[in-house]
Amino acid sequence: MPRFLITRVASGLGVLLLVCLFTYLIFFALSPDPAVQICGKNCTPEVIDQIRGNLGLDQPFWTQFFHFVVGIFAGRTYGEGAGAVECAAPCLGYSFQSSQAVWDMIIQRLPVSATIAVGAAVLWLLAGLAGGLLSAVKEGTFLDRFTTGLTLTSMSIPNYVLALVLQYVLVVKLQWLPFPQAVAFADDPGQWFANFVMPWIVLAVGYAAAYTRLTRANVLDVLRENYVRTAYAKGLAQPLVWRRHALRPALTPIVTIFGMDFAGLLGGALITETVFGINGVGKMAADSIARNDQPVIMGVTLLAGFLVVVGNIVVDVVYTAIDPRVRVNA
Amino acid sequence: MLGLGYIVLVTLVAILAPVLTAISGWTPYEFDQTAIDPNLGGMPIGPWGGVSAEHWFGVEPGSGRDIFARIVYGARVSMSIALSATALTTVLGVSLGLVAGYFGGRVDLVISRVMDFLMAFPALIFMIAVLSALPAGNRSTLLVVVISVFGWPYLARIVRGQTMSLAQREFVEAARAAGASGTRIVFREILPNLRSTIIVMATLAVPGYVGTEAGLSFLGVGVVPPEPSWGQMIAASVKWYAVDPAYFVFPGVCLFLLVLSFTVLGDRLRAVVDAQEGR
Amino acid sequence: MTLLQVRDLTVTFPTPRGPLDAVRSLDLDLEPGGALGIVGESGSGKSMTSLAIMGLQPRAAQRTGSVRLHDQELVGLSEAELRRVRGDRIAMVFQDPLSSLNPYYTVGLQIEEAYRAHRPGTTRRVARRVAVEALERVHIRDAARRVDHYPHQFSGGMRQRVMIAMALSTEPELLIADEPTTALDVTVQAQILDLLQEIRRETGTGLVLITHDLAVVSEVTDHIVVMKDGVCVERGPVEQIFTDPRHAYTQALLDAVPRIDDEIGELRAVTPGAAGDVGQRNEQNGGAA
Amino acid sequence: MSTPLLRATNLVKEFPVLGTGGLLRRPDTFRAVDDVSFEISAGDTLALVGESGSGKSTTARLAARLLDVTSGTVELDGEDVTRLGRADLRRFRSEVQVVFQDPYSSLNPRHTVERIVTAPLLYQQRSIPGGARAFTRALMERVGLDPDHSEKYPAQFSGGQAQRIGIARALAVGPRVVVCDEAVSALDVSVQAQVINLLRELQREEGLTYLFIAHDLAVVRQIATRVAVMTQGRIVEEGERDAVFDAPQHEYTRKLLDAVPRIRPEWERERRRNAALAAGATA
Repeated sequence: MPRFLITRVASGLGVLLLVCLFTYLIFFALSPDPAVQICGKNCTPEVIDQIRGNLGLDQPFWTQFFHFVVGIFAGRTYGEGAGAVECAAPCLGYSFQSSQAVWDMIIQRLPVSATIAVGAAVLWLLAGLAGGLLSAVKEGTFLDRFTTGLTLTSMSIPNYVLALVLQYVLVVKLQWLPFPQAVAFADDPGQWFANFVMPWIVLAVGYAAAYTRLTRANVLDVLRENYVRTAYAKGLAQPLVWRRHALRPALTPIVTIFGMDFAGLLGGALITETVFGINGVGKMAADSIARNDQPVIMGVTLLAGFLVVVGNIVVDVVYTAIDPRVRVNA
Repeated sequence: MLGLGYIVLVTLVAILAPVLTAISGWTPYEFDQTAIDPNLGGMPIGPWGGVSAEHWFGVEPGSGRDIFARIVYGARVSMSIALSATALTTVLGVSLGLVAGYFGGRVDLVISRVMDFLMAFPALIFMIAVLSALPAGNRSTLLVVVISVFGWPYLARIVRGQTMSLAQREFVEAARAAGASGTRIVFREILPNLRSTIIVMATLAVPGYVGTEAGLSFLGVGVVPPEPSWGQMIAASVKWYAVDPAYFVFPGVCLFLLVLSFTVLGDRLRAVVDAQEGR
Repeated sequence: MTLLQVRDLTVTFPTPRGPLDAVRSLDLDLEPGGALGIVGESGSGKSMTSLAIMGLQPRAAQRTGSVRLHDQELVGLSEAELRRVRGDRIAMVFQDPLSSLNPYYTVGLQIEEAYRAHRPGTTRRVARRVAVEALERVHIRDAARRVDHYPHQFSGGMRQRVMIAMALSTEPELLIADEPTTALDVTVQAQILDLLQEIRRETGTGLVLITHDLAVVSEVTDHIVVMKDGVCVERGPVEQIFTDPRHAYTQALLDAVPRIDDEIGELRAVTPGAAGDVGQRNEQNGGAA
Repeated sequence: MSTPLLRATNLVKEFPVLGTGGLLRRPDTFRAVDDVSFEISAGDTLALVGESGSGKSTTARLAARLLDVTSGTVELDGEDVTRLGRADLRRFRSEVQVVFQDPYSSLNPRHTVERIVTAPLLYQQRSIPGGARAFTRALMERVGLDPDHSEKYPAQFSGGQAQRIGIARALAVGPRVVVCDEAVSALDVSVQAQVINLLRELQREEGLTYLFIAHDLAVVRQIATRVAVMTQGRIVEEGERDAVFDAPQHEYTRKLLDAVPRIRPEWERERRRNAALAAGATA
């Protein structure tokens, strides 16, 4: 493994540890006593104490935090004796609400969030790259100005507003689409697609606009490069100059940004999932926040941080593969 | 031009909110039971969500509160939070970016790591969690602080990059040869060269923060009712939009236009600056 | 029979203050195997001239006049016809070899594509052999291995050799070199100039050398055109220009050149009025682009 | 023999190599300047000549204390300045000034001429004699600029004029030594001659001492009194100008001199004869 990768992984772990610590600290300081919450209405001080003991809440902050981190890597045991609960690694604890293991909850919902992320990413990449290229080819024309206007508009619609508008128009008024409900792809592909198409569009619109602008700007920049002039001077035809000499340098930086955006989305689209009532990681996070379900929030936060860090590293590795200047120097 | 006009309009509306509601006759907190139909579950009476001479933008279903008044006061919230957050982010982002970019070394290392950390942080989840855990008092200030804490790295990263390239220019070396201290170089020599970048970035930050505030209020962790906010109104309209779309349309359109206006303004500014600097 | 004949070449840019001629009414003549030097200071329009010969002037610019290569008129050709000339019959070498080579591809691929663009049906194998031979011809050692390297793995002088190899791979009739040694160290410059001379001797390729350096043109070319503000102020055989310059601007320019083996006296600087009436047109327009 | 005005002894400068080194490992270093010593007497011009990467610009920056030495000393008037504190450094800055290569890059594009040329005095916390406006006008006149343009920005000047502003800024504090780092390299030949003449004139009139960094040997021949040839961080030959040019001792110097493109001397002689004849004919 090259040295730069080791450094990147190490600093990524550092960032994750910090994310962990900060989230933990905030909840430790701010949340009402979870033991009281878990205990419910008919509660006695003894039961509360017992819950505290089982969860390790009677221990000092650093001990709790230490156990939490160790639990992620090595698993941990809650309580003692006969009532002890074994939580295998990666252990993120148990939901205060449902008593389910947080890890299992995340794993259950991750496919849904991933479906949304992948679909949206495909949409926005197609739309963004095509729009940006078209806009760059037709620089200064009506089409270019129209695309620019459209991107500005798309970037300005808050996604929940767009979601509600789509839902009103497509579902309530035109009745082209059903109210979203969870259907597995294998059961009914048509229904599955109809359910996900609105979230995909809602998520993709903003990104597509940003990628259009980015692609256009990059392509126009690259076309001003001296090596493009050289390519024309060699007598290459315009399509080849564009394809070989302009496109690759222009699109390479977009890889970086795409990796980050996609990783960010993989961990759940909170607003979109909530608005459409889709049971992904994002909605789970929103629900847990509303119910003050601390372990679940911790778990989602960590997952999101982890995905961003991994995304970063993947982008770096991909970058060395596609940019020869970095490759040889590394 | 239209965009700028709309921004001016919203700003004026925000400043003059009490005057406007005095003219329209309803405060944002008054319930008008006569404007809603209790037999239809509190639906506004009349077309378009109860638009009438009495209630210019109609009334809230269920409560009968005047939407015009709530929009006008909501503008106050949106503008003040977005502008304060922009001001705070700009100060933080510019100063930290300048310092990191110019002094480099350990200072840069620390600031850059903090930026990496904040940008890797699932900010939205965190903001929601923090805001929902904190007491509701003085929500606006909290919103500004939370938004700024996660917002400054995006500006700082750009300022840092530009500072690093400006620091390579010979005029910085010339200033050092003339006996200037580091602080002097940063603020006297480099900062004036970042002016246009900062103006453009700040203008583009405003619509982002308008959206963030509305989004947080939409999720129920922003401005606390009964104080009105556009995002919160949109959230409230979700239950009603199938039967009373007007309740959704007024705040939705106002919000969209405000974000759009600032985005267009920022885009124009950027084009002007780029043209001036011959890029 | 001339290799290159340029008549009344004018390149005009629209500006907010009205059209501006970057090159105006320029005539050039080059015999086969000859070397023509175009000398001028920044803003004289010399680089625009080289691009305009190839039809590569910026899109906003308008080009009029006549450019003939042997008997073929290049002005007015379709883009497809022009493409057959570019890189095949006329090749170019630019000032900054690093930015003129695409960093994403090996130098081999970039030479190959120049060759294959004009020899349709060439296999990759053949094109690769051409690339290696081209690198060998510009004296790059270990060419068979270096052909797979990327531009950033070469030094400045070596990169310029790659550019020249690329230009020569199609055996052009005319090579236009625009400030080919300006970005290079003096020892490397000497090597590149020697290389250009050697190529001219061995292949009979005509050379148009564009530079601001009077000493360089005096060594390499046989005819010289002196440009200022888009206009040719003086032309002639190299010896005549250097021994008996007629135009005040040429005289002033020669006076201003610091000389290495000369007694020390006050350098006679070019005074603003020295160019006579020539410069005034563009000064009214705020100077050439 | 009197002490030279500026003396550098055994200068060494190492830079860390990018991409090497890590948390526990020291980065590899690259020695840009390797044991360089030279002296300049008051009123002289020492030219440091070399190709790119020879370390000449780094040496100039060490001499002007824009970079800190790895080892070695720089003395001004016999005083070691390599370890001066802030207050003493200010004194040094008023004695040694720098003119840079790129006239546009070396002038802050957002500052007016007046602000640019008075900045050194401001930074050194000195008062501006006669007020900023009058001071600027006088300085501009001295370097051959129109004093009425003191409120203009650098972009409004031509390259040669901008370089004159750079020279004016260097002169503002009344220095004794001026380090010219490729100060005429970026200029067109006609403007270059003007600026070289200006530098010579200033030296004649004010007794300035120059450390002149250049890669163009022809320019060096016009301005230097002594020449030091650098390659790979070392000075390989140093001596009186004419001695170095006419009878180079080191192989590298010879290679460098051979590579310089020249206009044939016999053409040059003939041109002068023709010019003289023409002048005679018109007279």
